[in-house]
Amino acid sequence: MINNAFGIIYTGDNSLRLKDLTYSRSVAAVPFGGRYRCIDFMMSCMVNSGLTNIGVITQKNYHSLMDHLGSGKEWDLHRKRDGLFMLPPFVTRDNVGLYRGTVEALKSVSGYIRRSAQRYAILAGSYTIFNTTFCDMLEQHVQTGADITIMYNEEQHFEPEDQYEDLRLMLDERGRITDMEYNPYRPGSPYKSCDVILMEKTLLEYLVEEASAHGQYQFSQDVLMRNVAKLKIYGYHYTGYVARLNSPNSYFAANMALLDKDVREELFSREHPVYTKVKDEVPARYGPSSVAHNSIVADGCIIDGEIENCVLFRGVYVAQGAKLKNCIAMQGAQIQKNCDLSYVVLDKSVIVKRGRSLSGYKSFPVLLKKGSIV
Amino acid sequence: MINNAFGIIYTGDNSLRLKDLTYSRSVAAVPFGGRYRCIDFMMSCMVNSGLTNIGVITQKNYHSLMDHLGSGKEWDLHRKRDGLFMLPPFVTRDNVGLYRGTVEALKSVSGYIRRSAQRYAILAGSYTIFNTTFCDMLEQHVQTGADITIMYNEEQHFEPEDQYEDLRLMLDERGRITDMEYNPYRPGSPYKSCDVILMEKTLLEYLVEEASAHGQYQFSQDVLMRNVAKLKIYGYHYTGYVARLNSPNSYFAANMALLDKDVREELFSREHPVYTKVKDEVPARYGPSSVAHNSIVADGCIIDGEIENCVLFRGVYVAQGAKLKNCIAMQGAQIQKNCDLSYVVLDKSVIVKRGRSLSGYKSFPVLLKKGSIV
Amino acid sequence: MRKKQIVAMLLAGGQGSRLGILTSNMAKPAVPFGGKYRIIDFPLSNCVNSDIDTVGVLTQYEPLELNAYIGNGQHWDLDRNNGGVYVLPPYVKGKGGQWYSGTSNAIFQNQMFVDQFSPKYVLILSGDHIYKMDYGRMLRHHIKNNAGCTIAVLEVPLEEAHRFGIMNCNDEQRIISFEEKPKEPKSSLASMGVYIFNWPLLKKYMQADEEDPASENDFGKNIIPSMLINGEKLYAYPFSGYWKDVGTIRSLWSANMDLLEDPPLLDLYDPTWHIYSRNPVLPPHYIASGAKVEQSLVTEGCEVYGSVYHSVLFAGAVVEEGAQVSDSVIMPGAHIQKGAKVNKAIIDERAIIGRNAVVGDDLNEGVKVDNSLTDDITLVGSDMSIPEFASLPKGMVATRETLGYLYMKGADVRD
Amino acid sequence: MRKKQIVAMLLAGGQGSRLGILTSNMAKPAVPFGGKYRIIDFPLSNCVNSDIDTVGVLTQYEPLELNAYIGNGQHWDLDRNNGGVYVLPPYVKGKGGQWYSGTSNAIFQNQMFVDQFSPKYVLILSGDHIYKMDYGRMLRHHIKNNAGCTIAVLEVPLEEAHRFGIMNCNDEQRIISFEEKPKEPKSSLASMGVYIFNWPLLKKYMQADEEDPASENDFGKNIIPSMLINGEKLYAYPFSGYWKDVGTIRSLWSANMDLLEDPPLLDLYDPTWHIYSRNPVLPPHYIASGAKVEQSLVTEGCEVYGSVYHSVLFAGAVVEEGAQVSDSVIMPGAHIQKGAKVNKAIIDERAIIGRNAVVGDDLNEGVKVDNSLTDDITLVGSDMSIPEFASLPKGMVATRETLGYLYMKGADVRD
Repeated sequence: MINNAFGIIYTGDNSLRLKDLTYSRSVAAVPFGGRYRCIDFMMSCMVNSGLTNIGVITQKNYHSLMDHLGSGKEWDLHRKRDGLFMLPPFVTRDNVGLYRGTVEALKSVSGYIRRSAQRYAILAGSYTIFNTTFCDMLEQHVQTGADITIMYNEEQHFEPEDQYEDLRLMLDERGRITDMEYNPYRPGSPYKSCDVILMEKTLLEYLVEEASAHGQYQFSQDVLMRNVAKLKIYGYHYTGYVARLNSPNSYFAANMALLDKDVREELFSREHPVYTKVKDEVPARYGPSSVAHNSIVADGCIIDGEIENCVLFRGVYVAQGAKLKNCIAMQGAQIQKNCDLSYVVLDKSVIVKRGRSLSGYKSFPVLLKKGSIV
Repeated sequence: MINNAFGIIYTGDNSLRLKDLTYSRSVAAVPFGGRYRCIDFMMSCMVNSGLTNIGVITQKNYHSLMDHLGSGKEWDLHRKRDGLFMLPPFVTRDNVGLYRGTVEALKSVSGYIRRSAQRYAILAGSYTIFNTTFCDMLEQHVQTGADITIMYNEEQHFEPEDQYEDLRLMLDERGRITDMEYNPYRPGSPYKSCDVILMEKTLLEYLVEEASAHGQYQFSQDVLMRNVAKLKIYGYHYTGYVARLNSPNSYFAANMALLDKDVREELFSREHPVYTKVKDEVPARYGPSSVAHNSIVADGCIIDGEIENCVLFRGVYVAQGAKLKNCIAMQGAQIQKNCDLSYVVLDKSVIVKRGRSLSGYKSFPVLLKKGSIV
Repeated sequence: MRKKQIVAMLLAGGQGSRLGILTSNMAKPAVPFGGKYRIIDFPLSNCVNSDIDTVGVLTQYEPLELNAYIGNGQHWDLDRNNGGVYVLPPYVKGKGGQWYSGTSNAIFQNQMFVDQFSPKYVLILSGDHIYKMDYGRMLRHHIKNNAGCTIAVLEVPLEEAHRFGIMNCNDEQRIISFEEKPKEPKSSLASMGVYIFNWPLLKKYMQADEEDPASENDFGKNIIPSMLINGEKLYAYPFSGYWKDVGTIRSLWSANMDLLEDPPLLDLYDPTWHIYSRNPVLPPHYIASGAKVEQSLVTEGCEVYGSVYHSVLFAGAVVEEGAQVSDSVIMPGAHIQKGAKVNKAIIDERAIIGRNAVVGDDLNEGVKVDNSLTDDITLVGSDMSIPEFASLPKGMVATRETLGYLYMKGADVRD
Repeated sequence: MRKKQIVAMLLAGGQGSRLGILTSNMAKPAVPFGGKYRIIDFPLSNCVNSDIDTVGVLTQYEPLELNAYIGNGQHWDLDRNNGGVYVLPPYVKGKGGQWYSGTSNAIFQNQMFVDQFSPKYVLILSGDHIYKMDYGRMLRHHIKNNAGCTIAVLEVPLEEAHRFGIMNCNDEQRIISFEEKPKEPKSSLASMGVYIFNWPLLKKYMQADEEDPASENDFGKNIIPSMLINGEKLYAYPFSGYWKDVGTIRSLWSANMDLLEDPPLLDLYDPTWHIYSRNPVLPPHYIASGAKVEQSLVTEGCEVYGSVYHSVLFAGAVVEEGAQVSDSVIMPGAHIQKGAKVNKAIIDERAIIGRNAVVGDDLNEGVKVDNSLTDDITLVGSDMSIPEFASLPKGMVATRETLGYLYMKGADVRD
């Protein structure tokens, strides 16, 4: 357990990438895996590592996120001493509340960083999903005497259209990073940053001051890449499962990957529970003629029809005669009698009326916007 | 105790009236009375009336407010069922988060209103300060069979420069409102709305729909005044102490009024405690040579110098030899040795360096902006 | 402490011996029910939903389990600044302290707790009933009647009336007489074990009752009758919804099955009447490709590869490929291995049913089963491990001991 | 329950008879201290600030007061999802239950509570000391030494050593011998009553100790000595900050006065080491035009119209016009009426000192005062009302009874 680090989660605004899923919410607040929001994974990793001081940097559209995290109760972070800190942009009459980059965001929360009593800072994004603790990473950081340690995983597969904040690392045989590429046209390395960066708090403060004094706002390019020679930056190789929610396609694929037992076991490890907001839903109810295959179903669902290869969030209703295949249905979606849906993503509270058929492709799932009635 | 009403507090944006006090906070979050924020009074009135479901409508600059109210713990409103609901504007890529008027704000939270299970709604603003319960008002509302009841008090004194949301009521002998004036040039009545309006939830929903369908956004003018003949609108006469924070002058005067025992007893009645965020401060400490007269002092202060007719918020430090007369010093203000201040309002964390003298007038107190160093 | 209008006292009771091995390690109110609840969630949620925010839970049994389950009360919204939920075991005082000798003695011993809140009324509840009830309405009824005590009553079939406290009322619902478990019931109005008393009045009667050495210090047997004798105003409050005493294996099983009716006999979906519970931190459940699930409740952390018919699966239950579960209640963390068959059974927490074992099998010759507690329902105890190919006959209670008996019978255990 | 590395057990003790009437209605840890705290706030805040989030509070006394004060623990940040603070009175079990017979018996009786969290270490604390200490550092010391038990020690003046448990250590701070309240102390290293034990080891020794009928079941008298005899590794952990046992009237008074030193002997302003407490909901205090306040602590809800010198005023205390308070501790809600004089006194909660009365007056002839508990400090009990013009001599303990004695002496009460 780590007791000398605090966490900062940046819920940046890559909202355009996920299209209508992020019309009124940040990526961090996008529903994932039947009962979670993306940020639950990073929050749980940190809490399971022993961190009790976590700051969440938000952009202007942070209402869903605030609603979801609340006082941090579910993560045991409702504390007077440390705990969960929502760090919204400093909105004044003159400032609309959007950051130009992570450095600016970090600069704006320098008060929070200064007040944090822990020695190390763990900086993380919110669009990368995995389940681990950072204990080994910190140990390696101390052992190697690194200034900065970046968590990475190996990914051979490359889809240019999913490329977003793609930081590639070149490492020497001892794990030290010798070079980096940001969103390279043709990646020169399979080692991709997992968007978790560890360093001493004082170094973080210095680097942020330094960069913002020079009008530099991008953490990857302006802070990490510029300092690759000057500072000892090491990679920490994470070998577990990693999903990145960069595009509607990767969002769809990452949810569907949960139907794989190995992925499920990695992400929902009993050792490292994933905490999320509790809704006090009733257990899911299967009707007398229901058919369910290869699906993930959350509490509060009522399944009277057929589902196959689906991820159903809390409180989804599948009426008799309705068929869902390869679909993701978010909280409170209603699929009425005799509908036939395939490769559809239903956002929260979508209603599909009696007998409608909708069908997308694996590579192009249909996305129904929050609250829409079809 | 009322168990069939919910409350909505509108933390509107009359920020320009209070000048630098509201540069980065709404009026509701302005510090008042040594350890409170304005909204504490309305929140406490509602909670002491028995309400357990309170929605706070915020505008874009709601960070201080959120920070202050937190999960509602101090008001015992951290509940799964009902409780405190922060209702920020629906910020999307296309919407910056400012309302054109109360009606628009109410319209935007119609989901919250619909879900509230209670029969009556109590609508309130946040710049009016008093301490009471709404039990008698509801009783009168039921007894008179009114559609709407507006709380008012009598005020003979009129300062045109303090005029803001000044709704004057003309009443018949039975208390029914026959006419209203909004910000009149010469008020025709001493009866001034206290910005607390009671009606059935269904009527509220109807009136909000109706007004917004016609593109009308002002609650006082477009909803109340237009319906004065059609609906039975009654006044409820509140005879207790009322302060309105309309201008820097009225803010200064309302704080100073607390030095009056009667005002203190009305606002800090033991029967109706005023709840606020707890800071776990140390008791105030008076040094060996301190002199204190006619002042209100919060915990965490250290008084080594002299104070007279002052309101000191939590954690203010008055060094030896410093003299404060007719001053308001907010949380964490530091007045160093041998300063001499008179008619000064020090916002949070202001530092006045050794030996400085500053002096305003009763009608024009000097305002030192949050964090400034003089 | 701020004054409260009403304080609830929940008699969580003792080990509940009629539930047999299900309560060998936990107090009755902590027994799982309905897929993700525990019995005590129902009275606690009723309190919260009725705007009663101060609850004392009186337990005879070691208080740790309940303390651990209830925690600071946040799961039921009972982590209040003033009030909230408190577990109250009998504590040692003066010369040694004593067990609660009866229901009213339990309240008597905790008078100081109630007095802290100086309530006008006190609500007495039992910890082994499943129902949804608005105690607020009952309180208004009590106040309107200007009653000294109000007892919630339910119409029961006359042939079952002998199991309950039975009331006779006049036309205004005022109680004329009350008999605890009468042999020849005169009416079918049964007490639900839910009482509202005027607190000062109750204190008076409890005091007098404590001074009577012959008394059993029981509400039904002593307090209520003596109030009636003294001409106090006692009223009945008729209740008509779903109500089930889950104090026996059979009733616990059938109350679970009631949830599978269409529509369910007890509506858990009412958004104005949430049933709160301590939620396990588990992912959504997974239904595999070859699985069949019909007319069942399945909750978080379950994995179903086999078939589940007309059953209730609790958090983290696993049904492997080829396994068949029907008409059963599978408690948290229980594991039904490949090819096993479970029929009309209650499988307690973390029990493992080995491959191809049969639970609820027809009775083989030569095997005697004590089914006095279970009827034809088979019960497998918590943390039990039923071996591969074992056959547990209908009505059996499988514990380490009884299983030993079957082993000794040799061939009867394995097909 | 998730595993915890360490669980704290706070011995909140009994009535604390050395504090006399101050504890006649409340357990010692609930006695007010320092203007807005209660004694128990210090060990609880130390726990939280040391990242220990699981605390059992063992009380011999009726648990209601402590339960009501501690509530769900939120004021100390101890309303944790897993862990938190629990009040543990001795509860009835098996055949009747028993009082805690000694400090180690109290822990022994609550073994099950600790075992829930399967901790490696257990921290034992007392509930009547005022100090700020990082138990985390002590734990690291314990782990580094690979100790079985670590005892926090403090250098005391040799002439006072006989009041403490005294240790002899070797150069590595390993404890060679331990004597509880020795007549001829061999060192001046006193135990602070703060122990860290390896939990499995402690369980072993507690079990053995319970089986010894001659044992007093006390850590200092039995457990520690028998560990030493058996050659376990016991280490001392030297502490050097402010520490005060506030178990007597004199020490309670002087610990309050210590806060008025410049700089205060105990720093309450450290932002990394907040002392948490249940905050009263009261407005800021008011100092009137004619008032004088020097070298004093004044907190929320106070009103000062008179003079206050070198004193501590608790929440809601009122000093009227012309009244003079000096070198005194005025507990919550106490009221000093016009012209009254209070000198070197402790005025307990809600007591009223009538107009022109004098508390802490010089002794009149013919009046005998039992000052065995108080020295020359005058003590006025809670809710007492001292009549106008009364004169309470130095060292008196004013209760209804002692005041009656003064009344009988006639003229001695009124000047």
